[in-house]
Amino acid sequence: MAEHDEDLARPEESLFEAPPEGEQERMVEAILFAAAEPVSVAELNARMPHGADAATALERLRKRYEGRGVNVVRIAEAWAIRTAPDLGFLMQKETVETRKLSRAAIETLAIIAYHQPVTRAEIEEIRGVSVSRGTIDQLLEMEWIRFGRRRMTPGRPVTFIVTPGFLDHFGLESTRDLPGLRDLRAAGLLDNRPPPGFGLDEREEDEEETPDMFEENEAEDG
Amino acid sequence: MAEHDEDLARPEESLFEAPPEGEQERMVEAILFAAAEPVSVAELNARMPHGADAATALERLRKRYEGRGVNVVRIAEAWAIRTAPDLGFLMQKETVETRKLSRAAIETLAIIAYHQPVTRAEIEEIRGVSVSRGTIDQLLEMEWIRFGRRRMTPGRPVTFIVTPGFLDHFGLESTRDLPGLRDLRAAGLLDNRPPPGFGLDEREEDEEETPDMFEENEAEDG
Amino acid sequence: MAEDMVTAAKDEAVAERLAAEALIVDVDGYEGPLDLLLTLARTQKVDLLKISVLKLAEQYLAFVEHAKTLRIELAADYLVMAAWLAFLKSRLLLPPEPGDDGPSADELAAHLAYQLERLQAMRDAAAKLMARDQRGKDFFVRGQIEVVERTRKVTWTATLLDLMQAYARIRTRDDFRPFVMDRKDVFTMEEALERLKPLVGYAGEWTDLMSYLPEGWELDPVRRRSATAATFAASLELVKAGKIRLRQPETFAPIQIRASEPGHG
Repeated sequence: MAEHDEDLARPEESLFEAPPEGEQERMVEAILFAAAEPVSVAELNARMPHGADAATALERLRKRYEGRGVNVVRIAEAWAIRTAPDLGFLMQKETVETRKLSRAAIETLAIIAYHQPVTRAEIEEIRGVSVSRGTIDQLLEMEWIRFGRRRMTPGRPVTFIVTPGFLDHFGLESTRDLPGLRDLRAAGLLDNRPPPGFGLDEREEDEEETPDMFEENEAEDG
Repeated sequence: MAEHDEDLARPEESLFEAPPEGEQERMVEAILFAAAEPVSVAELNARMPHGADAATALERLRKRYEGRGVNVVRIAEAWAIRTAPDLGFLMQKETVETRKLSRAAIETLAIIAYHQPVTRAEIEEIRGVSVSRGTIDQLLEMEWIRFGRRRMTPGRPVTFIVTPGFLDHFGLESTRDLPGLRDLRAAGLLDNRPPPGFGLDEREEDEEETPDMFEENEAEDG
Repeated sequence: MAEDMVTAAKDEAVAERLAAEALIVDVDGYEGPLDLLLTLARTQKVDLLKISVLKLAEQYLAFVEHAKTLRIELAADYLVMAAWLAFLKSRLLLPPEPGDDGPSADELAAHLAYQLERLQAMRDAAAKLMARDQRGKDFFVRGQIEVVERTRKVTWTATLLDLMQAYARIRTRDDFRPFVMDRKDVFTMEEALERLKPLVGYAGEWTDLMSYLPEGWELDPVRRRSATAATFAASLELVKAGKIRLRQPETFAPIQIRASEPGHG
């Protein structure tokens, strides 16, 4: 850090003085960090202020990162910051592949969240199509839904409810915080006007603990 | 790095000794560098070997990067590495053209940030104009705002709050760091002050269930 | 010196007039009456807390008047605000009526001033917020997220927005389906004709049209209405075809039919 041999920036070469070495090093550091691809010395020079010497700054930066958690490494003719090879085991989590849930799964999940506890037959009634086994299994496996109490109706069907893991993922404190149809409409998420009588926001109605009130809510579609 | 008071890792507590502090710092460094999004202390601890203390390592790392080209910054409950703001000029190449926000959207965003949790009606009262459907939708889509808890007032309106993504975008540690927040609060400009003649401030009643105590506040300009 | 002042005064008058005209021309640019009031308030060049609400009310009413003379359509909420300000103005000018227990004019004025100050404060806050260093513009995230191909685990994700939109989609799907009448309670004219044709041949005497309604349909009001209309329409068809005759002794009296040639099937 102490070497101040800065007569490199001779006045006849540049109207602007080159930034001090420490600054140049910061610049290389920021550029390498933000770049999506390794950056060549020529490109570094082109991006840094006039008179800067990227090669020198790069060499200083490389030394600075020796033995650190990330290193400055050369890849072909260009440079990049990379995790130290011995710490690769920490990166396992980065390899997790995230995919969007299928439409069937998200719809099923939405119905469970809004109508829980809800049976499979009820989900199918609301969606208007049958729910594949895989969809429910997937949601169970993700631990976003679980089995609730059995419904006290013939056949005693199992019900589904959402889990704390679900609430956590969607940043909800409880399913009561889910916006109702009216809120969705107000937020512009629903484009159509409902027919008269449809506009009731059923979320308002199920404030009380009404475990098996499901049937009423659906009547409006009939 | 020199403090070796590591009788913390007593053999009866853990079969594996916690890595030395310098190593822990390297690990945190590697994890934060690799991730684009903020990482929470809990997640760091989960990914680091048993017995490691991510919070302490983080603090050391943060100090180490002070004044460098990249900095360790805190965003809500999580941490990330970001380029130093004064070097933004080098980064034109990386700049992503963000969608231009309308004046209405910017004002709505500010009102949500400063008044959160805030209902749509309150936003409209402050702006003196109704909030267009697209505005809230756009902010939700950008993941700068999300639904908060419902207000315990008649109609149980949903509220809006800002997200960690919002904090990250504007380089804020928490909403407490919003510019001018303290002055605004001191000046009473963040109070929910009802128009004269409407008596009670509905927020006071929040917790209690007050079913149909009074009509909406919006009647004021009638 | 004196001349300068005269010129300055003249300039000011011109500037004021231009400003007023600019306001009018720009009426579409306002985000509602409160925004307009705030702009007007700024022309008073005082702290918003010291604003003269009376003067502001007058400015606003003058603005609305002026817009009218220019035949500019103002949105309803501007006119509502004008009405309210006219009311406030009269309350501010007149002594309070005894026994008037509503909020005082001063309280109303103070609240308006507060609303303006609050709106201004939020605008300033928004400006300060947008002036901050922003991600992707002033500071940057890691450009190269490291992926170490080691464990490959698929996690599924969805946002709250996805969830809500999915729900909204399901709950409103029926609204989008092509309009189809629910036919359960509808008796069509064709059906009525089918029913009536074989029966009227035996109607040698005048009989009440209502006696031809299909069984069971007269009980439910909705079905009764549909069946009545269909049967009546069918009877008109049969009249047109010369099969039956139709009469109604007086207004609202029962409608009666009989075969035009008794005995003819």
